[in-house]
Amino acid sequence: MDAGWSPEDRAFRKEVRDFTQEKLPAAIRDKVMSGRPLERQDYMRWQDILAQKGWIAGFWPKCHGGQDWTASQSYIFQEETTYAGAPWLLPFGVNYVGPVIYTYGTEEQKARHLPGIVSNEVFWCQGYSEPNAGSDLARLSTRAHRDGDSYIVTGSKIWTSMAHWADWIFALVRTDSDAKPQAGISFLLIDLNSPGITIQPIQSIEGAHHLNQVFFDNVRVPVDNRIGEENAGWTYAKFLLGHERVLSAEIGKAKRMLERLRSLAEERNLARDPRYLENLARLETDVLALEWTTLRMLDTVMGGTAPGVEASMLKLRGSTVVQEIAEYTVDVLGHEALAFDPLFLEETINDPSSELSRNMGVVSEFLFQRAPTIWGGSNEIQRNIISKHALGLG
Amino acid sequence: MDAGWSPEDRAFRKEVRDFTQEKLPAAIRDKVMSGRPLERQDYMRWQDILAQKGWIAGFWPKCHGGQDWTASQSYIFQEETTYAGAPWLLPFGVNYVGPVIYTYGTEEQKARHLPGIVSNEVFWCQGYSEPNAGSDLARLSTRAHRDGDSYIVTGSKIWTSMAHWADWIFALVRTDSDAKPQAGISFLLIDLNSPGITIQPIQSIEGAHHLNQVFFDNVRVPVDNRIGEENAGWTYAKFLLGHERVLSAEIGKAKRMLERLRSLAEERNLARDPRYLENLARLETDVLALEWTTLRMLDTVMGGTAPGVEASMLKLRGSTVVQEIAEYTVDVLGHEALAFDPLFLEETINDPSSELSRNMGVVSEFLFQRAPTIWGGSNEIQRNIISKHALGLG
Amino acid sequence: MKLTLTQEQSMLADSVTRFMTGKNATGEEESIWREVAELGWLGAGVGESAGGFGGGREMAIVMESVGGNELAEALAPVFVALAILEKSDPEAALISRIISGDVVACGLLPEMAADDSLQLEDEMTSVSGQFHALANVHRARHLVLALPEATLLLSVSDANVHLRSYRGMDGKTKSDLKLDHVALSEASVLSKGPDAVAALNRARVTHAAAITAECSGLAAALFQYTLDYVQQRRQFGQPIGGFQALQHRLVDMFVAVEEVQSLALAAARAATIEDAPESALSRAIAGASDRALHVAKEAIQLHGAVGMTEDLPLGAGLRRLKVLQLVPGGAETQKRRLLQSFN
Amino acid sequence: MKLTLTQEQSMLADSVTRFMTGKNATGEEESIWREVAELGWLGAGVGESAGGFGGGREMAIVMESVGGNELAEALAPVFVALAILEKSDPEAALISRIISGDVVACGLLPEMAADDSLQLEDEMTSVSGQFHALANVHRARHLVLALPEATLLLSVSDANVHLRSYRGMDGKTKSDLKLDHVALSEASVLSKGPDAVAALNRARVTHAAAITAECSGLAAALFQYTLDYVQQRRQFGQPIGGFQALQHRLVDMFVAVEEVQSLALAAARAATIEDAPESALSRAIAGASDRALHVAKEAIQLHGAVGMTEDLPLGAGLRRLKVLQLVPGGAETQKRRLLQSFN
Repeated sequence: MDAGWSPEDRAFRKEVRDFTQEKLPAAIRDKVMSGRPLERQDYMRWQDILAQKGWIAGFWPKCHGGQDWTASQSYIFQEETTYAGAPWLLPFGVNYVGPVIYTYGTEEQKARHLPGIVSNEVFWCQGYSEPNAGSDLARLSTRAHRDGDSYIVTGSKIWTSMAHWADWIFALVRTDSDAKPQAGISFLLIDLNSPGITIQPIQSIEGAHHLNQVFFDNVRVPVDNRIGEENAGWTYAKFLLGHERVLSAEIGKAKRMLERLRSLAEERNLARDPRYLENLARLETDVLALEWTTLRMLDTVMGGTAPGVEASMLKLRGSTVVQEIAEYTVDVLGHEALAFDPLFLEETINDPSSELSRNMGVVSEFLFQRAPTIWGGSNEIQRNIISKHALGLG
Repeated sequence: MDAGWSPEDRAFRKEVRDFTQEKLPAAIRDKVMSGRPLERQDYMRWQDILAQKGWIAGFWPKCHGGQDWTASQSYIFQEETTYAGAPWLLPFGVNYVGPVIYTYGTEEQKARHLPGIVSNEVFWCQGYSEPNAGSDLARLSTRAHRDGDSYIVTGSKIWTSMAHWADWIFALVRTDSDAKPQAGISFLLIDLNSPGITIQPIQSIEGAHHLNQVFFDNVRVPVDNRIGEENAGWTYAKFLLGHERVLSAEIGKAKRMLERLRSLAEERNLARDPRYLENLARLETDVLALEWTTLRMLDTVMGGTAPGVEASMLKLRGSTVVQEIAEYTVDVLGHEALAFDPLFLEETINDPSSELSRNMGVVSEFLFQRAPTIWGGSNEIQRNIISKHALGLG
Repeated sequence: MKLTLTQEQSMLADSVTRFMTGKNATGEEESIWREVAELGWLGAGVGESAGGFGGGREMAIVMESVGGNELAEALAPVFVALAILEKSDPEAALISRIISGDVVACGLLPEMAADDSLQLEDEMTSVSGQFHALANVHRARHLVLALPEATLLLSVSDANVHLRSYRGMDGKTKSDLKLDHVALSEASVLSKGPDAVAALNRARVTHAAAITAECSGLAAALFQYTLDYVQQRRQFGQPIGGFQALQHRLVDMFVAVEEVQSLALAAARAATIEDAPESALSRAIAGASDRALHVAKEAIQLHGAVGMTEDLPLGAGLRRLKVLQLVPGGAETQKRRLLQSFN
Repeated sequence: MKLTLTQEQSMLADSVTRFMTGKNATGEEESIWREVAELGWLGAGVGESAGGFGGGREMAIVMESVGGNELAEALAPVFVALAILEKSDPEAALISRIISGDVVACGLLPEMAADDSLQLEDEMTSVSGQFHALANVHRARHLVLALPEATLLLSVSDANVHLRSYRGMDGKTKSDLKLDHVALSEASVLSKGPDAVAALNRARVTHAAAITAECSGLAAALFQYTLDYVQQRRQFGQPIGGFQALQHRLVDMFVAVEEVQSLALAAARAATIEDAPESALSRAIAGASDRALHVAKEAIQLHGAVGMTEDLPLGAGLRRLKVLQLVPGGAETQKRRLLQSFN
């Protein structure tokens, strides 16, 4: 169907498609396509390729190293690269802290941090959640008190994706314990090599290690590493959450997964099986609806309106649809899915040549895809947001 | 499968089955089986047959005209008669007001009202809901003030099933407006022939007229018609609601509807259609689960424990399962279901001989079955009850 | 991208809504059909070269309002007829007579026929077939059939065309149609071969855009009734819209409505191109129907007892959506077709 | 009615639970298997005349606790073997050696075999077939096959029995098994004709009772974890169990758990009679699996991020339930069988 793309957009789509086809390393593509977990070097290798092309931070202003991409270009870039099997473009630097720095940072902060993101030299991670502050971020208790030109930070952050690979962390810390929960929070940039930081791995149910708990024990952070005003961190955090959600509908990924589903089903002679066809039709319909909802939102953004709760809606549906495709793919494998123990994912076999574990990626992904309905503001929180802001209910 | 029925229960089941097969008039059975709405005389004719056998109020104590049935006998009676196509045994007298009268009524009230229920001579209806008090019964505003030996009742009751056929109504009225909402309510028995009562029909979405709004304009009700204490009506009302819910899992009806579904599908050569078989398997599994949940609850009751939230669970699931069977039956009819306009249900055609409208009962029932998830405490209210009383949550 | 409405399209939407507002047009009436025709809405189905002012999107705007206001008149079959005629011969005089309301013509697709009954016979000199529960055919003078082999224009007055009409579940007149070896003259075969295939594709796209738009209008209206109701209805000391369990269900209804609108847009956009994949059209119809039905059932449930009465248009909405699901060519037909396509 | 547990049954339930409590038995270990055998639990699978103390209900009690405590040892195939042997010859010496743990035997049903591969050949003098992802077969000395034509007792050490073992999604050892023209002596054919059919029926009932009981124990445990968690976890100034939207979802989980228990009871009761309809057994397995999986997914979702970690046994529960769904003979197999039965 035709969404009325402009000639420029069509040309850009072709450019991205050709570039990805030419440059994406086959080994990385294979891992992504099969669902096997990526290592640090896999992410970095692809992002280095993008950095060379200047496409790491395409939607940033040119003055900061971006390409001034329109919203539709960002969408096309994401859809095409993801569909082709490129790794998830890690958002912590590019999508999260980068825009915060160029919007609210000092000139010194911009000069120090933005180039490392654009060149893919610095690996960032995000320090928001805490053991007692999950959906309710305002209750966080990691404290920072002033000591001369420094803050002394003590506490811990949890669910910190890829902290064990990262160079820097951006973190929300409490700088005023007497203020109301959302006041009294500051936004700090912290070098993970600072003394007093320890990182403890958390094993996920699909067997991978991507989550961590990061402990801060009297960690000294220069006051110059604070973004904006002291105690105004909530403002920057909300700005960031807005950016996070816009990107969350993963059309390219859903389409890629549907294709894998179809080919796995065909290999197993299910192409005419009515139960399979009925499930496939339902999932394809869900993806069609998600795609056109995304396009409508993109059209609104292109028309100059900032996305509002529509972003929550895409998060809600996108995470659910991808989750269902991932599960049904395992169902289509049937008993072949059973020949793999996810808890030994990283230790033993990350080796697709073993016949018995050739479907390990599908199994691992089924389990991992329980996460997107939880992270980035759980789907329950998204429903609260939509209820309040789109429906005008409490 | 075998639920371990006692020899006495097995013998009783056979007695009920044989009796129903012999005595249930074919014309009534046909209406029930096809889903066409029944008229007053249909209900009364079958209930007269039961009354003659002494089976109208089998679970009542013998001293009040019942048979002292055990819980399993009541269950067997309900399952067998319903499965065989007997009309719904109207609960307003037998299940609702009757037990209230013999539990809380005066000797005079018992003598005056119980025999008419047991003999099926008096048709009762229920005056609980009001336009502004649906799920929230305690907010009702129909008022009764004392005038000598009488109350003067003014206000209105809504969703009063079959009020247009009834002789008497039992109603909750407010006798003290200063008390807290649940206090200040009294439970009155009101003769529908009293001056000042008007009954206005409400048309339902399946085209039938069974609901009414009953208006009270300075209706004089003798104080002797009050059950129990003034302002203590809430106690009797809750007692009654407990009785209402025990009966709500309709195993016999669900099984009867599944059988009709199978035979309609076979007539249409769908018996090997995989979509049909998958839906049928799902619905049959739901009925199997509902049946054994009901049996477990019955076993508990037989063991002397009063049913608690289990009754809410049966209401929740029973109403949902029957609703889904009713809808899927229409889907199996396909275009044949379209040849009937429910809004003309009562006016024109209640005539199964018309070829085009031979499936009218199925269509009418599909629409009518949207109601059971609403009435008798909506399923949302049932979830609140289970959450509070079974899960210990707020 | 051009997904938002143009100025002309917005004006059309406004004018249709203005006409509907306050008008009780939920019963079929000859006078309302005339009025609709006089307002020129049927011209939304064809382009300027054929005497209209529209295309897929304009037709969808009209159909969305038809759904949202539960207009009883069945415009979709006429839009399908117009689409077939425009594709076959944009200058045909019949087109302007249909747009003006002088003549009613209904378009028929192969998948609307009872199983395997639609057959071209005797070297394309006659046609037979059976159809059930067709809308608006009782008013029609012509039937326009898009078959893959040929595009046909039949007269309802032909002695071998048999019609039986009755009231349907949605309160609209339905007709069973039997074509019993209806002879085909040269004039009645509008096109053959690739041109016929192109006309059939065009008819399918139009049909999909019309049905999904109607679902979209209906679902949005039923949702809005419910949202208004929960804000005004008080229980336990607050509007019931304050209860979180209901809020989350309303959110799921809202999302469903948005997705119906998205699927309807996809179908309407398909009407502007030649190569829309059939399976995507089937998915759009099936998905729009499933979601709209969910909204209708939730609308009744969340209204409680009053939702079960004819005092509100919720039951009518449910009945109408059930018809769009079960009518030949509707959602169930499309789901069956998806089980037969293998890519 | 006798649906509640007898005093002996309650004592069995208590003793099994006592053994499990505090024991970490979520990894397969030879020593735990021995301990289970020494405690005599395998005797719950057969009646006193066969040297046991149980029947369908007693076995279900053990299996429910196996599920609820996520015990890694796979008892179900052994219970199926015992059921077949008891039906064939209640006095067989092998039964007591299995109960005591001296010997492991696993029971196999035709529906566990890969499509159409299970065949009796050469006038019942040999058997061939392929099986995937069998539990506990790596420990077995004997295989007990219930076929409609004959009941077979095979030795795993036969040169034509090929086994390949590996770790499965649920962390348990799984085996692929190939029977390649395994010769049948007179001693290896335990029964034929109607007796074989009766043994197969008995095996199916036992299999259904075991799987549904395991689902029941798992679902109840996962629900209880979640109920405890929402009462203790605070967000936005209150326990998250105070939020009505979560309450209603917990209620639906609770109802699902109750229904799994009901279906498990139906299957266990079927083990006490001869004529349990096969389709009801298939429905019980499919329904228990669907409901338990729903509970497992909701348990993870309502726990939030911590539900995604191996710090809690939720992921393990989901993996285990997914195995019960996909393993040959499990829920998916039963759903396919229901599509083939026509009454």
